[in-house]
Amino acid sequence: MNLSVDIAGVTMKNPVTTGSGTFGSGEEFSEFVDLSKLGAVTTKGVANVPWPGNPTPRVAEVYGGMLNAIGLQNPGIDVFVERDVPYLKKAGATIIVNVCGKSEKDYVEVVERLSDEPVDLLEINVSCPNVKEGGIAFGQDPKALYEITKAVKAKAKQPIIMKLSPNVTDITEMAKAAVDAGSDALSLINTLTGMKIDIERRDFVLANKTGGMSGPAIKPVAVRMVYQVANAVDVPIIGMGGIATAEDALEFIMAGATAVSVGTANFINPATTLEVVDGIKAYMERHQINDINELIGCVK
Amino acid sequence: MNLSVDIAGVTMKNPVTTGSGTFGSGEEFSEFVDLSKLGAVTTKGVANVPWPGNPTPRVAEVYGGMLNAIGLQNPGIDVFVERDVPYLKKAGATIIVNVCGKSEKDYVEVVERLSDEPVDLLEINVSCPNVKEGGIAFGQDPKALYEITKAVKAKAKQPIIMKLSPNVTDITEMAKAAVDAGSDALSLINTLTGMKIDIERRDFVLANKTGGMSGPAIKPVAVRMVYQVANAVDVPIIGMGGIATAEDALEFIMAGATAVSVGTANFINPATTLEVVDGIKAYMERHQINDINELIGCVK
Amino acid sequence: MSKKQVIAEIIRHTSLSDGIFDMTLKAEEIAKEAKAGQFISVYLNNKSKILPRPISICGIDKEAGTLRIVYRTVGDGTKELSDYKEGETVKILGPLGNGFTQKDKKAILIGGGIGIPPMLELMKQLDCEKTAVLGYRDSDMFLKDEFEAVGDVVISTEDGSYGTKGNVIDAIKEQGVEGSIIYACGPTPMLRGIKAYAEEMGIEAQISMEERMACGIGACLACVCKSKDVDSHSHVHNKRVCKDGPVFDAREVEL
Amino acid sequence: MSKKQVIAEIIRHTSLSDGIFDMTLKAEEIAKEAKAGQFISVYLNNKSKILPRPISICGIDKEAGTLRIVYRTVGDGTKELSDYKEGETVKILGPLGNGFTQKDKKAILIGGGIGIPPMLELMKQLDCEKTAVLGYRDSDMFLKDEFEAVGDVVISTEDGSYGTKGNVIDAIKEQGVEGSIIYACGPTPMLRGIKAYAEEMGIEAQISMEERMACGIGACLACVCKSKDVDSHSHVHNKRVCKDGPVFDAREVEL
Ligand SMILES: Cc1cc2nc3c(=O)[nH]c(=O)nc-3n(C[C@H](O)[C@H](O)[C@H](O)COP(=O)(O)OP(=O)(O)OC[C@H]3O[C@@H](n4cnc5c(N)ncnc54)[C@H](O)[C@@H]3O)c2cc1C
Ligand SMILES: Cc1cc2nc3c(=O)[nH]c(=O)nc-3n(C[C@H](O)[C@H](O)[C@H](O)COP(=O)(O)OP(=O)(O)OC[C@H]3O[C@@H](n4cnc5c(N)ncnc54)[C@H](O)[C@@H]3O)c2cc1C
Ligand SMILES: Cc1cc2nc3c(=O)[nH]c(=O)nc-3n(C[C@H](O)[C@H](O)[C@H](O)COP(=O)(O)O)c2cc1C
Ligand SMILES: Cc1cc2nc3c(=O)[nH]c(=O)nc-3n(C[C@H](O)[C@H](O)[C@H](O)COP(=O)(O)O)c2cc1C
Ligand code: FES
Ligand code: FES
Repeated sequence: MNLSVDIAGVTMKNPVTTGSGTFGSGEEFSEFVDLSKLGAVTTKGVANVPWPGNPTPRVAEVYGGMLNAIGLQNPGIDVFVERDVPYLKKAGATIIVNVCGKSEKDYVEVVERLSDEPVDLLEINVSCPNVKEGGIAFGQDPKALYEITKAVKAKAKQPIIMKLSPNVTDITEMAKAAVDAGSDALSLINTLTGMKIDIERRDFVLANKTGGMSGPAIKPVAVRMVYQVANAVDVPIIGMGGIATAEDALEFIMAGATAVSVGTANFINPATTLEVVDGIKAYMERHQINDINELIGCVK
Repeated sequence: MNLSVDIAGVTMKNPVTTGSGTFGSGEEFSEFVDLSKLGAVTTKGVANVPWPGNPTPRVAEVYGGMLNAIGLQNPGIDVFVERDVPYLKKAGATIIVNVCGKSEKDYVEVVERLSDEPVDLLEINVSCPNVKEGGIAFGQDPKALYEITKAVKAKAKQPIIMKLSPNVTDITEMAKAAVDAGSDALSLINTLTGMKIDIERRDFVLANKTGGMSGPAIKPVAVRMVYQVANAVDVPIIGMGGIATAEDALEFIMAGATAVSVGTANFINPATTLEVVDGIKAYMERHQINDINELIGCVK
Repeated sequence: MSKKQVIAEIIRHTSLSDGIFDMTLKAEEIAKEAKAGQFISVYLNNKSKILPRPISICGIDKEAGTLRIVYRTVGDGTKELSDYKEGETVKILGPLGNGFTQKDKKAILIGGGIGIPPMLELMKQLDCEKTAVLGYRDSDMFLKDEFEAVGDVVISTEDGSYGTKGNVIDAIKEQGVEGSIIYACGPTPMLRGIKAYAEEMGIEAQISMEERMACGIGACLACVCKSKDVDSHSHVHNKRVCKDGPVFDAREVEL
Repeated sequence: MSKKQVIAEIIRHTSLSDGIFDMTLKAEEIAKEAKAGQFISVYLNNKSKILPRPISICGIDKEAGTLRIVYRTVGDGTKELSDYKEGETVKILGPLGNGFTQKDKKAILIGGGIGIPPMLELMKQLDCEKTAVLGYRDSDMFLKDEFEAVGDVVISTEDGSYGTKGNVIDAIKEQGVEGSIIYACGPTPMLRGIKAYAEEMGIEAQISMEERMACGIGACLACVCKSKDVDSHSHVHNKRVCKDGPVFDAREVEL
């Protein structure tokens, strides 16, 4: 049975990776998951310099999911290449590095620092607040997305995966902008912007007022967007948003995702990723499917 | 204690109405709810002529919510004014009629037919597929929204409430377009577009492929949008999306909604609306709040 | 007729056969109003699943104030239901739908698979000549004895391990079952066959249909089936299974 | 040290006082590894609530393979937990966090409110001179007897109905409690007071902190507190309560 898939020339031994920011640098989960058994480990977003992130509370529970406003706290690329990349390499993981920044310059700097590192793929998170353009995220304006993609692609040694925000009117327009600018693959979805109010304290639950919603509750929106994008562009997709079981993962694959990420579900069960891999295998056995690639986009 | 609120000059005796399409014409719920005790009854969308709606399956369950693709089946305005309006009037309900159409002409026709009817408010649903403009909903393009609002407002005898789609990049841009064109109030949110795939049959669960997601799972997105809109425009807002309890309703009110609609929760418990009213009263008593208007938008 | 949403205690819960469960609920207000052929909405305790599961009423005991349902585990919801223990409670709404219109005519009651349970209460109530025709997959025949206790029974099995090999129409033909009205519940292909058979024989057939539901009370228009004529409620060719049905005159609906 | 996620049976569940519950869980693998001052993540059966509730370990019985937790019902999650019956199971992850670093010094153990239970296991394990200072709201004093069974106890109550009227620092001063190290758990204002007091006295204070969590294992960066110095893991002024804590040297953190 073949479980391996290809993302822009990189082979993942199975289609399951981790949602950036939900799996730390991989090390935190190594007690629960043999990292070499995952399709890939996608790391927490890393910037050119350390970021302190937002004030707490940074998370809130919502029906069937959660809101987070971590604010992309990260130790910066220096520590990342010294500590986290070697750790993952030694653990035998295929490595997808999630990159964040506040300006084009920030992104490019990180990407250049990674060029000689043993990193397989770069996932570019364009859903963080873009200071340069006055608060409108790169990820919500097709022109800005095109530009940043172009700039990153020009300097990247590894294939790039633009990660799309779901908070848009037309996800296919965004996907096309990224692909036109050279994105080798796409990741979707990032979190839906949400808010929770504590009616007893009459205040926002999150210090940041709004946060990104993730978890099982967002899955139908994510599956819809993956389906739309898969039918609009011709690059591989890493699908995510609420995946907690093999059945969830298979929905994304059948909708058109080549690989999938498990995010928030890691907080419910730290071994979710490997259980999803096993569940996909069991499904394929039961349905006598020899190659996972047969299932990609099979629902039209 | 004052529970009554004002929407564009119309007094609702309390802030609770029903989500269009989830409460039939009101009659179906009359065994469970004294309609005269609601702030208002918002009816199922009605068009100029009967619409057959979409093929079945029209609904699918998703984590913490549901998808629907009813396709705005309705008996047409003739039957509606003969049967449903008199029924609601007799039941003592404040009446909000939800209007749908495929073209500007359709909407205007319905609005004109309602001018001499004892109807209090018109809620204009601009999230149904717009045949005229090639599948892009009026509700996803600020210019189209402006035009349709203008056209409807010109003919409407009752105040109009444009109902906004959440499937947009910037909800405040849509809100401003509607208000600039004369919308007296705003309703939000309609459903989030979602999809569910049956991995055993390897097919879409809904005959229509995609459906509108509603229920508790969408609440954080709805509260966020109500907050954003309340801080961007100066008209009253009817907030909705996942309200099932008084606590949920109060979140919307504190975020800036003058009134709220209970939609999908009517399917979980047909008496939800009145229980929400009672729960709001209990909260106000407990916190010694004499006027519900004090709570509207109190979280900034 | 009045519907109620109540928290009902599970007073009996057993398994009838592989994946078929038999549950008796204390629900006086609903039992009081219920008719054969109606159904209830069963809500799950699992809060991630908000829609109710429609399940037909298999038995009504007005004196004891109880309802009986028999269901098959097909998905997560019914599987969860099957784990509930006696003494626990479950939220239900009912009675829903129209039920069968009982006529004083020689009757054929047809049930196929999980469409068998809804026919049992009717079989008990009908006070006229009647034959039950029950279609099973194989000789694992749940409820058969209870039908036999109240009338004549004819069986078909798909694998031929008991009664007529084939479907219920095969059994009717092979075993010469006669009647001047049919009441039926079962999978759509079976209902289609019955509609054709009733037309051929020129007799009335009341068939109980299924569709995905949300509200269960006629408000959301999720559960429509195609009607032959323009329906007086919808003014289009749609009837609501939850409110106008689930029982329809076979001539009224398109299958 | 190894963390495990297990399905634990509830072997004892009682109420200690109004809204305070005492639960013993069979969880051998976790009990084997657990230290005083660590916590577990408790997952709810209610599927609409996906995040675990962090609850401190109040007792460890390595022989019996059990863990004890004592919690207050403050919201929907802890209320739901309080309904679980003995014999039922609950999913937990642990042991989490660092726990107290036990030193052989005359110790003052301070617990305030629901910060009292985490101090009990430490009180039992410390093999040196020790005094527990427990701060309650009123004379409804849960766990007091159990502390008294293993050492000296000094009490403060907010309403003055027992012991020193005021807070734990008031009690320390009024009742002349002395020691050369403080171990403490309780609300932030109390910890702030202890940090100041320890600085004043020039003694070490290990304080156990709280923050909203998601992963509980150091991966998501939800639960950070401000650290005085740039932290070696985060490279910013943040420490993770779930992994670097919950116990911190009071000098390391800003409150
Ligand atoms: C009027 C009526 C009476 C019924 N009576 C019985 C009965 O007496 N015994 C019995 O075993 N079954 C009966 N059914 C079918 C029963 O409702 C479904 O088997 C059940 O809802 C499946 O739920 P699930 O969560 O296990 O399956 P899932 O497939 O996980 O359910 C997902 C969603 O689809 C809906 N759904 C799935 N299958 C059906 C179906 N066949 N009909 C309607 N909705 C469905 C569920 O309600 C749920 O909303 C009846 C259906 C209807 C409409
Ligand atoms: C390390 C640690 C140890 C703890 N030990 C104990 C203990 O031994 N006994 C005890 O009663 N309580 C303890 N708490 C507090 C306990 O976690 C909360 O009371 C509980 O999570 C509230 O859940 P809820 O669903 O009832 O409240 P809700 O307010 O409905 O919870 C909503 C969300 O906020 C989180 N939350 C709410 N209050 C807190 C809080 N104070 N700290 C962290 N998250 C919170 C919940 O986990 C949940 O995700 C501890 C907290 C931490 C961080
Ligand atoms: C706590 C948390 C932190 C996250 N951090 C990042 C991040 O650093 N970069 C990024 O691209 N996405 C980040 N995400 C988004 C996830 O990678 C994922 O796209 C999203 O959560 C949807 O998937 P899920 O529902 O499986 O969690 C974060 C999500 C969560 C919950
Ligand atoms: C079955 C169903 C039918 C609906 N029909 C309409 C409609 O006709 N017109 C409309 O404006 N909104 C319609 N809606 C949207 C609801 O009015 C509401 O905006 C949405 O469901 C979010 O609220 P909720 O989560 O409380 O259901 C429908 C929703 C559902 C679930
Ligand atoms: S289920 Fe709502 S109309 Fe039938
Ligand atoms: S809760 Fe995730 S890092 Fe602490």
